[in-house]
Amino acid sequence: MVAVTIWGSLRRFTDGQGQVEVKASNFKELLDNLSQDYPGLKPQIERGVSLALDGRIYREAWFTEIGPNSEVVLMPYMAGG
Amino acid sequence: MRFARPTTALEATTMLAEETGLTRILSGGTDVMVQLKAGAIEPALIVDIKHIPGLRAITSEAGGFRIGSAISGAELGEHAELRALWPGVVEGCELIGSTQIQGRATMAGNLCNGSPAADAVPGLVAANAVARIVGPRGERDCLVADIPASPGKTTLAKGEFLTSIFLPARPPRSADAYLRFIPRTEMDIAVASAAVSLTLDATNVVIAARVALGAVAPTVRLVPAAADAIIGTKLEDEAVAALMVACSAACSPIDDKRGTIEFRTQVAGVLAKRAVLIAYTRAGGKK
Amino acid sequence: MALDNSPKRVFTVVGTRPPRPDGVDKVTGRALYGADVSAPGMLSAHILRSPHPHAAIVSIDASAAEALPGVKAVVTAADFAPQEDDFLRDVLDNCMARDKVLYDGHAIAAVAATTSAIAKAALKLIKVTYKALPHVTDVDVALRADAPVVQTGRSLETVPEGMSQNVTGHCEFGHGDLEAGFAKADLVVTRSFTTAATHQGYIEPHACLASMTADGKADLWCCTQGQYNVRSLCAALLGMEASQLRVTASEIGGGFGGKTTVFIEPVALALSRKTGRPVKIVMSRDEVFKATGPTVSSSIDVKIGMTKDGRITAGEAQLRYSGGAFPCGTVDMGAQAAFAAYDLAAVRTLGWNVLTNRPKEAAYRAPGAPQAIYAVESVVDELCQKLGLDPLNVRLKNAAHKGTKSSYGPTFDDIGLVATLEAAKAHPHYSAPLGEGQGRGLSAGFWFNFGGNTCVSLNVNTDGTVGITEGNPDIGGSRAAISQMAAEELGIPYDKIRTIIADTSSLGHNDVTDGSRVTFSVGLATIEAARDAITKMCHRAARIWGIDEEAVVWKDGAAQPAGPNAGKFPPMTLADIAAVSFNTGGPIAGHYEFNADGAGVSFGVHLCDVEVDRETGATKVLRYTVFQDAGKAVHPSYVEGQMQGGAVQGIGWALNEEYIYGTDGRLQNAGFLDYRVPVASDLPPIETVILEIPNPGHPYGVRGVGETPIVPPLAAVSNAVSRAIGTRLNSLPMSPPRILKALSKG
Amino acid sequence: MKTIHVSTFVNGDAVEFICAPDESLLDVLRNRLGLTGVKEGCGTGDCGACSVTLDGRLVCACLVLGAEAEGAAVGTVEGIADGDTLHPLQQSFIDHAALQCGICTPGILVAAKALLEKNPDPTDTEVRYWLAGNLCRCTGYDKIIHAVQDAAQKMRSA
Repeated sequence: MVAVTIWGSLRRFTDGQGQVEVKASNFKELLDNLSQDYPGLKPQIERGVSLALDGRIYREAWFTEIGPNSEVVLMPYMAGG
Repeated sequence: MRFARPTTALEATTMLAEETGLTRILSGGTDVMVQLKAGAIEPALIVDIKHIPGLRAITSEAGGFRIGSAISGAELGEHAELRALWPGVVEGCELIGSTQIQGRATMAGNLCNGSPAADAVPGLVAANAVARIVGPRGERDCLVADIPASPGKTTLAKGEFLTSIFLPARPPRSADAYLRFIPRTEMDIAVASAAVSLTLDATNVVIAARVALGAVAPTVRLVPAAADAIIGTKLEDEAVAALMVACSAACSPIDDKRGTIEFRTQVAGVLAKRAVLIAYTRAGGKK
Repeated sequence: MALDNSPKRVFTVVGTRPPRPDGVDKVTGRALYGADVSAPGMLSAHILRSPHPHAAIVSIDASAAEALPGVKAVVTAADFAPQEDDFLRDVLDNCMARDKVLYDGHAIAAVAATTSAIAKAALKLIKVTYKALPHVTDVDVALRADAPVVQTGRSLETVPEGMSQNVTGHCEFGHGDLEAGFAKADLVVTRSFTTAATHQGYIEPHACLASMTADGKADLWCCTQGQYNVRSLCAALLGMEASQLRVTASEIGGGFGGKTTVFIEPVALALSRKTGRPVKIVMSRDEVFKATGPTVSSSIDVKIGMTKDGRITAGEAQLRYSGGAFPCGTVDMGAQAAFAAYDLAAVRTLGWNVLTNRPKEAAYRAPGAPQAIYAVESVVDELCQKLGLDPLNVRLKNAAHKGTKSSYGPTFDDIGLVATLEAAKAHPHYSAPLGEGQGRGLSAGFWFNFGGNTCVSLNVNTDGTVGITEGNPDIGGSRAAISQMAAEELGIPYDKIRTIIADTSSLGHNDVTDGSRVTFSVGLATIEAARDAITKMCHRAARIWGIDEEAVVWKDGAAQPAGPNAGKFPPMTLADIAAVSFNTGGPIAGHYEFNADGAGVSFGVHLCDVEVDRETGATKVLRYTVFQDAGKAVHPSYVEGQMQGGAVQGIGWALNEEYIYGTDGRLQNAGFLDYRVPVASDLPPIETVILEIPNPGHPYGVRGVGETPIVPPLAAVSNAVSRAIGTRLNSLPMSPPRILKALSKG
Repeated sequence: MKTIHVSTFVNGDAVEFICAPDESLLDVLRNRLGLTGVKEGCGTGDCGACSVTLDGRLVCACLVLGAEAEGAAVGTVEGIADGDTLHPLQQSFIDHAALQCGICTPGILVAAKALLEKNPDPTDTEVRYWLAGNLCRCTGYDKIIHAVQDAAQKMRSA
């Protein structure tokens, strides 16, 4: 299980929790299991999310490995100028 | 659209008078070309007057200068004697647009474009300059101040155009100055402007003055009350304050994307104050 | 890929300032930009645009236009493929209005004709019947329950019930106990701010040339920050397969984020499809302002608490952004970036995206961050003033650093903020005396930086030179930086390398040139492609020498035996190996493709001195210094250029640039005369100080540098002006009438 | 609209073209003579990207009619280099990284050359005001000013 920090406006889809535990060893599993455990998150996940893993931001890479002690933060999918 | 390049004033005025559609004079083209590009005008005839003899000359006349209507701002600025006699008029023309615009824009064009914010015009009005106009009925002279009618409109009749502007001779200890306010340092249209022309006596007292404001009314405005406020003074603080009040009182501007009524009214007074101090110094005045 | 720091890397080419490969083309007028190409039989097209800010399209009758001699085709929204996906439908609706026009300048039809003049004349013959609808252009007005609704049914599930339908998105970030934080403060300041929408202001208007043949194959030439993105958007909008559309990016005359989407490209393709002839569209400047992306306009509330000794105890911000008539996620980035420079125990930001009848926002350099950070840095400065504290010391005291839990969630790795602040503090600018009527402002700034999908090919030519093919348009010297990194890695001179930009059919996908990603991501891929080629060259040398591949190393631009045991052979240079490549296995090439991560966030600090004319409200910027962490500056001149250019765009935003809408909902200043970007005479020299705190996510330590510099100027200038005049302005731009008004209220 | 026949000189060479009476010199140079180094940024004289010289005067080609070029001498960026030898200003712009995207560069080079012919030793302020009509959105102007001054210095000592 990894502890995933989600941003505030998604808390209404996680029973008010700012951090949720999901089973995941990589980014793909994280997204799949988050969508399954918290269906309210699915629209946002489909629109796009980024993953900050130990402070480093990943935007798409499914197979990014997540260790059990990694700091995992979900962020909106972002783009620059 | 037709393009014509007459070589005499008569030829030009005749074709302008005979054309039933919209006509435009092309000299520097810096306003006409913009209007064409924007589709704001669709003239039937454009007349390039630059090849009419005399229109591209600055000549001495009766102690003053006659400036051909196709003389560009850059050419005006390069004329040292003219600059010495009417520095404020020249600096007004030189403030129009960029170096590139200066290579083309003319004082006469700036006047005939009819903008209340035209940089060349307050200086000309303060100088009491006279425009020479040619038309189907011959030549006539007209005060520059009487040419703008309303934004974008002039009092010129069909077929008429300017061939020159005359800046008169000056008594000793005379000078002028022009200042405008723009948000940047260059490339903007004046939000408010002020020109002052004055003459001093040997004791540094202002004995004659004319003050004109731009961009604060539908046309450039001569403000006699502002001149009266400084005539007979050595620009003491109260006199300058009275000039500022008179200038602000003469303003009836609009609110638009370039400035507010409040801003224009206030800044017109400030610019008049600063311009009068410059003109005073240029005239050799010492307070 | 991690930083190569053992042994400490000594660079020979990276960090130098060679001439850019496209320099001669660009100083001689030879470089071809978007509007510079033409094709035999080409038609010219122009676009009819709505004069209404909001109206239903009742009917469009183009019969008279079609009948005009020389007119070859007219297209409307009906000529495009219907889109299911919200994102693509918005792109299409923005290119060509469907049922409603949503802003002044919204495209409604297009005409292709034998000449530009005929096409323009034909536009006037198209009869459009509109039913005018109430409009709203102000973000705060659009939030009200009784505001005209721009689009219905666009609110995401994140938006709480009961808000105006114009609210399409909502976000919240932060951590900690705000109430407890504010309770610990000696002073809490709450302020509201607004910022105007500004335009990227690239000097080159959008332009493209499309050519589609009867068999459905098409070529598109256009100025864009991303040819692959143009391909996918256009293919979707036209109902084409990507393989049938080849997009070539011309030289690009500035983008700053504004050329990351499509406007005219699908229209030119649709006209070409309909006419069977090449079609060129070049936007006028007026169209660029009216119908391409400006930034969001914003309205922001900030509350910050501080102790007497300068510790920030809590920070909160509410951000209301409008990206025009379509939903956008820019406020998410603003809300995440707002407090990023601070190490805070309690922080919360709320963001709201709001629809207005304005053009669809496009990215502009660090999108969303300048507005939010302006508001936060203004309040921090006011707190410093009120508590009598040095603003730089306060920032140092609260600065985010390695190990800080950022305001947007993740914990920071190595970041250069403290070093950047210290550099600013030590710089003579910070302690230089100020004159009467002058003020000094300071602001920190932040941007995330991104990596993204990247693909690079590197070909070793038989004469010992190297060609690199990459897929991101060179917007400010990236060909030079890419060539430098390849030269560094291969150990050959910079001038032996030529880097070109591929069309979409010549190389795999590359993300748009955005997010300050190119020097980082394309550089990384280039280094890896070079390493791939090196492996192959070492292999060839091993075969020639008859030794094991492992016994060969690449050093000083040549394959060499790894040690005395490997055998004694004179080194084979890249040229030596290339010369015999046909005999040793054929051409030698390296390639790399990946989705780059680890871009490394970026911080900058700006110092600004101004003088304000108290009688006219005019502000003169007297001195300006930019401090920024570049990780490793590959070509320092172009890094400085990014810092200077971004700073000046920010100065323009702070002082004069703004979209001005009339009560009629129409844009009043769609030109460079009244949309006032800074001119040369407005500015002092922009001094730069580059810091190099290596990014752990790049072998050379490179960080993106392009976007961060536009973030700090808004507050740096505003803080300077506020200190100069002794009263605070909370609205941008600080145009002279606004400053004079603030002074009169003083 | 009846077209007009115009005989002119462009970068020293005699050139003839026909144009519509309302066609700008900019459109003529770009579309009829293939001189696409002259850029259009605004078409209203506000950006300077189309700077050319007309009988030695610096002007915006977008504010000149093609028909006005009759008998005149037009100078564009394409005529600045001497064969394959770059003008000192061109070399200086490359050396000082005074361009990023490069779209304003042709106009700025033409304008800067006109400045140095008139004033070989300008102050920084004079350079900035002379170039105020040439917008650059990439560089913040700093490196442009350095490049012009360095070229000026080299030209003075040449």
